[in-house]
Amino acid sequence: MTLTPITPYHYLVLSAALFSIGIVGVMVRRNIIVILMSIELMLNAVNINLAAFSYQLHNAIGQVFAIFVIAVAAAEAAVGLGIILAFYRNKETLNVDEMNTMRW
Amino acid sequence: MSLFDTTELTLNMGPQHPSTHGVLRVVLRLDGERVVGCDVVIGYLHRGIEKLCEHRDWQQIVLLTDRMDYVAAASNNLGYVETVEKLMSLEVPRRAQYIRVILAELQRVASHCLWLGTHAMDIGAMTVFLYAFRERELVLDLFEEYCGARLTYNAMRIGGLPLDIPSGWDRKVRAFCDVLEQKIPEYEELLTHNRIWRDRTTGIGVISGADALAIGLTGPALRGSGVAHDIRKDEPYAAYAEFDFDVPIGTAGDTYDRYLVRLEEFYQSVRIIRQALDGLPEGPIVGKVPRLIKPPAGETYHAIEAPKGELGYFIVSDGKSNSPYRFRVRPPSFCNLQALPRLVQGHLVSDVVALIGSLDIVLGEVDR
Amino acid sequence: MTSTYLLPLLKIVVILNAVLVSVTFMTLLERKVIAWVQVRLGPMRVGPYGTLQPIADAIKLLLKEDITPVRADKWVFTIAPIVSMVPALIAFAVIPFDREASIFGYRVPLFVADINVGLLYLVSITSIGVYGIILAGYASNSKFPLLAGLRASAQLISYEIAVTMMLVSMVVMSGTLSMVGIVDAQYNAHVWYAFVQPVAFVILFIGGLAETNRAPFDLPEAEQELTGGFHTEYSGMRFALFFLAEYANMIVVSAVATTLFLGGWLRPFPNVAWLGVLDFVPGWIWFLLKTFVFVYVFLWIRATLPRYRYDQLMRLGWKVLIPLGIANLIVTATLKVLL
Amino acid sequence: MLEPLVFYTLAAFIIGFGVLVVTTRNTVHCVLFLVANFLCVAMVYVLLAAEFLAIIQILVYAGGIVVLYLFVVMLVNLQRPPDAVPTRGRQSRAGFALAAVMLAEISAILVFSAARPAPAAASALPATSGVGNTEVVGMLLYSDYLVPFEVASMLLLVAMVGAIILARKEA
Repeated sequence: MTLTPITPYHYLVLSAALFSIGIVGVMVRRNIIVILMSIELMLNAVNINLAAFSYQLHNAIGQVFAIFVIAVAAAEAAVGLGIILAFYRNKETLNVDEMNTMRW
Repeated sequence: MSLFDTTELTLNMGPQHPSTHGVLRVVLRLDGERVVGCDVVIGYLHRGIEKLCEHRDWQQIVLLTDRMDYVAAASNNLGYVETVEKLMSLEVPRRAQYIRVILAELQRVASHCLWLGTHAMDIGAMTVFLYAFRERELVLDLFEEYCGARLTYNAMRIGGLPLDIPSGWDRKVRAFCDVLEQKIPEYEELLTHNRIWRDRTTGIGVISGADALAIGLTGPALRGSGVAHDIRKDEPYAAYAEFDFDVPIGTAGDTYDRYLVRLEEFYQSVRIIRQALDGLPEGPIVGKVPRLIKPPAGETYHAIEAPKGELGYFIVSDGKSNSPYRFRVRPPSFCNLQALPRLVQGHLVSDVVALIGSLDIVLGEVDR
Repeated sequence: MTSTYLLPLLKIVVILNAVLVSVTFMTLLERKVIAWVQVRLGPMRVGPYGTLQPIADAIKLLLKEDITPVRADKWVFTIAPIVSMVPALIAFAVIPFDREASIFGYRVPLFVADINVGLLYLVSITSIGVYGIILAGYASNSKFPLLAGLRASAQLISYEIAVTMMLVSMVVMSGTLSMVGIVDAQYNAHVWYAFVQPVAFVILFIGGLAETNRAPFDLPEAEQELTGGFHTEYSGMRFALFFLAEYANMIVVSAVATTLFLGGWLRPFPNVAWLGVLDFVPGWIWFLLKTFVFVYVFLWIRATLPRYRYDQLMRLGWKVLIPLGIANLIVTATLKVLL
Repeated sequence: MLEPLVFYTLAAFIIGFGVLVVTTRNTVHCVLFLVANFLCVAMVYVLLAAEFLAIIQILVYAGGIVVLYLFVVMLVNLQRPPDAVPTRGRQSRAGFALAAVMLAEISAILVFSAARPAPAAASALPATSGVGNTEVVGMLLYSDYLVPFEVASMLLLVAMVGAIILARKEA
């Protein structure tokens, strides 16, 4: 069996698929922690893209941006989980549908 | 963990738990790791000793008292026989009194060794445990030579003693005293001056002298709070009035002070034993005791300073039967244990085991 | 083909086996050392002076019933010991035992891989190890393991920061992330880094004690408090895996400390010519000797010190070690730029 | 020969774990699949010659962020089983549709662009060979991208303060 050599396109397809899974997770699941995790999946998809292009172009700038994405993801996780904990203390729920006090 | 708001967690410590010193059960309510409530559940070792005693004749009871505080059997014996002697107004020969003091103080050393070892083990210093047991072994050897038993001695009789000391025993006791005095500095090196040990024990389970009295603490646990209450000094029994010794007291009333008090008591016990050996009078070991022991009708309470605190016996005799009408023990462990819920309040789970160790309880005595 | 795949595979096999065997016998060593400290004999019955005790233990653990509590999360309960064991083992991939050794006439480098992010690899691997403990605490569905799991994760994460600070200091000193490169840098600097960076050395050692859950920081498995912590509900081989992981981690920390601070495979005073006789001893023996000294100190400390309390542990980590680590890093970097 | 094999295996794992993250009911298991997913992504980075990124991925994502998730999930799970029941309403249909459109769009772009000759790997850009990956990334971070780097650190500081304030008990 011979496999075609791996090109950046393969990585882009992988990243697209992962991104789509993330979208499905965000839209379908009601558990806010899972939604946050789906967002992490999407961020990872983006990172794969960045790394793939960095490899293709022989340029490390893509990796630098991936590192920035990771930093932002860390900040997002910390604040997001803080909000979840604070919310859970008051409402005893993790369901996003019940988080509607700001809705009009 | 106080960062996160969690509801209270109920944690059941024991009755099978490595550091509840037997079968104590402590139900803790925790906020994170902080204790907000504590219920002490006892009774897992209840054998009905008090009731049993009401169906044995007076000499047989000595053997049952062994089984209460089984790490300080000789002190239990002493408390009981003195109570009966008081009830019968018996005169005990001075030689017997002196030997009783020696036995009781050796017993105190053995009991404190066990306490030190387990207490240190609870806080994680495993070497001290084995060192302390090494010294306790020497005391047990001495007891074995005296009465043949290593744990439950049955070492006293109403009106005196069953046996005189074996020849050469006093020399061995003296040698042991020298050994002990050399070994205690080793413990001090491992614990007293150890930064971690001090951090773990200072400020833990602080109780003021007044509170300690109000809650009924006795023994080293009370003296750690700065109350110089020692029955050996305050209401001398046996031959204690004839010996010169100090009552060490603490200042802060925390676990560290209770530790220091008990450590100092090692030295004081050695001091008493040496004086007793030096002044050991000649003479009989049993006084004038009737063949059939039947105390006159009446009741009495008599307390001694057991290693763990005030050990009191309340005995009622109806003057007719061969056994006590009512037999009641005031065990030091039981009364000291009452302080636990109060002491652990606001401390961490790790401190709970330190405090159980610091109160020095024996469940055989708590449950009886 | 032979050199690219076979040789590394062979080395992996040898190192893994060596690690597992030495870990097994470390249990005996620990029991013996602590016994001697405590004026006891330790295991004496199995084999001469109890030397075969680990084999008896292993047989016992293998034959024991592997209990899974009814209410446990079965999959996670099974995975947790594996998750804690694997990082401990793969960490050995970057540890250089010697630059080269001649085996049957071949010159073979005595390390599996010298990757250019070796030190970071180690840090990231140890950060995975914490999962085993958290998951064990969670999956047991029991309160003592849960408390232990929370304690452990908080402890590991806090001390990891201090340790990582120290490693960064060492990277600044040597200018490389490669483990082999760091040893070479010490050779070129004519001094072991333990003497240049004593603060880093001490902090790394304390942090290492905490990260391997060893006394006096063995809170997650404090038997007297939490009845065995996160392995309360484990039995048989799964329990053994936790145990082996702990010992393997001890060896990893010792080996890393040796590499970073005691010059790895270098003999003492590698630049003093008249001590050349010491070259007679191969480098990997020096490495193992130095590692052994660390392991011994680990055991010695366990026999001597009482246990810290949870809040004191956190205070030590956050208020002493981390600020010291940051200060050390700043001073190191400043001096490096100035000199 | 080996590279495609490794890539397809990793890709299968990444997609598989991704699907499991989204579909599993038990939140703790979700978090575990997420870690597995991240580890596989880290290996993809190694394939892409981005070792430093791979290590950072493991260190920060798997060792830090996800531990935080696990912490929160465990703390929240203490009281009640996870109420992660997906409601299959209009919104979830929209979600699937959106994902499908997304996937189709990207695939289309890829197919069309693949038909054309690939850009000749922009060899004019500074080559990274000879120097380690870490050094290159480090040089870039501390020279051209110093300001974003500092902004990122400020962001982390603010996030840290914010998280502490949010998670603290009522003062």
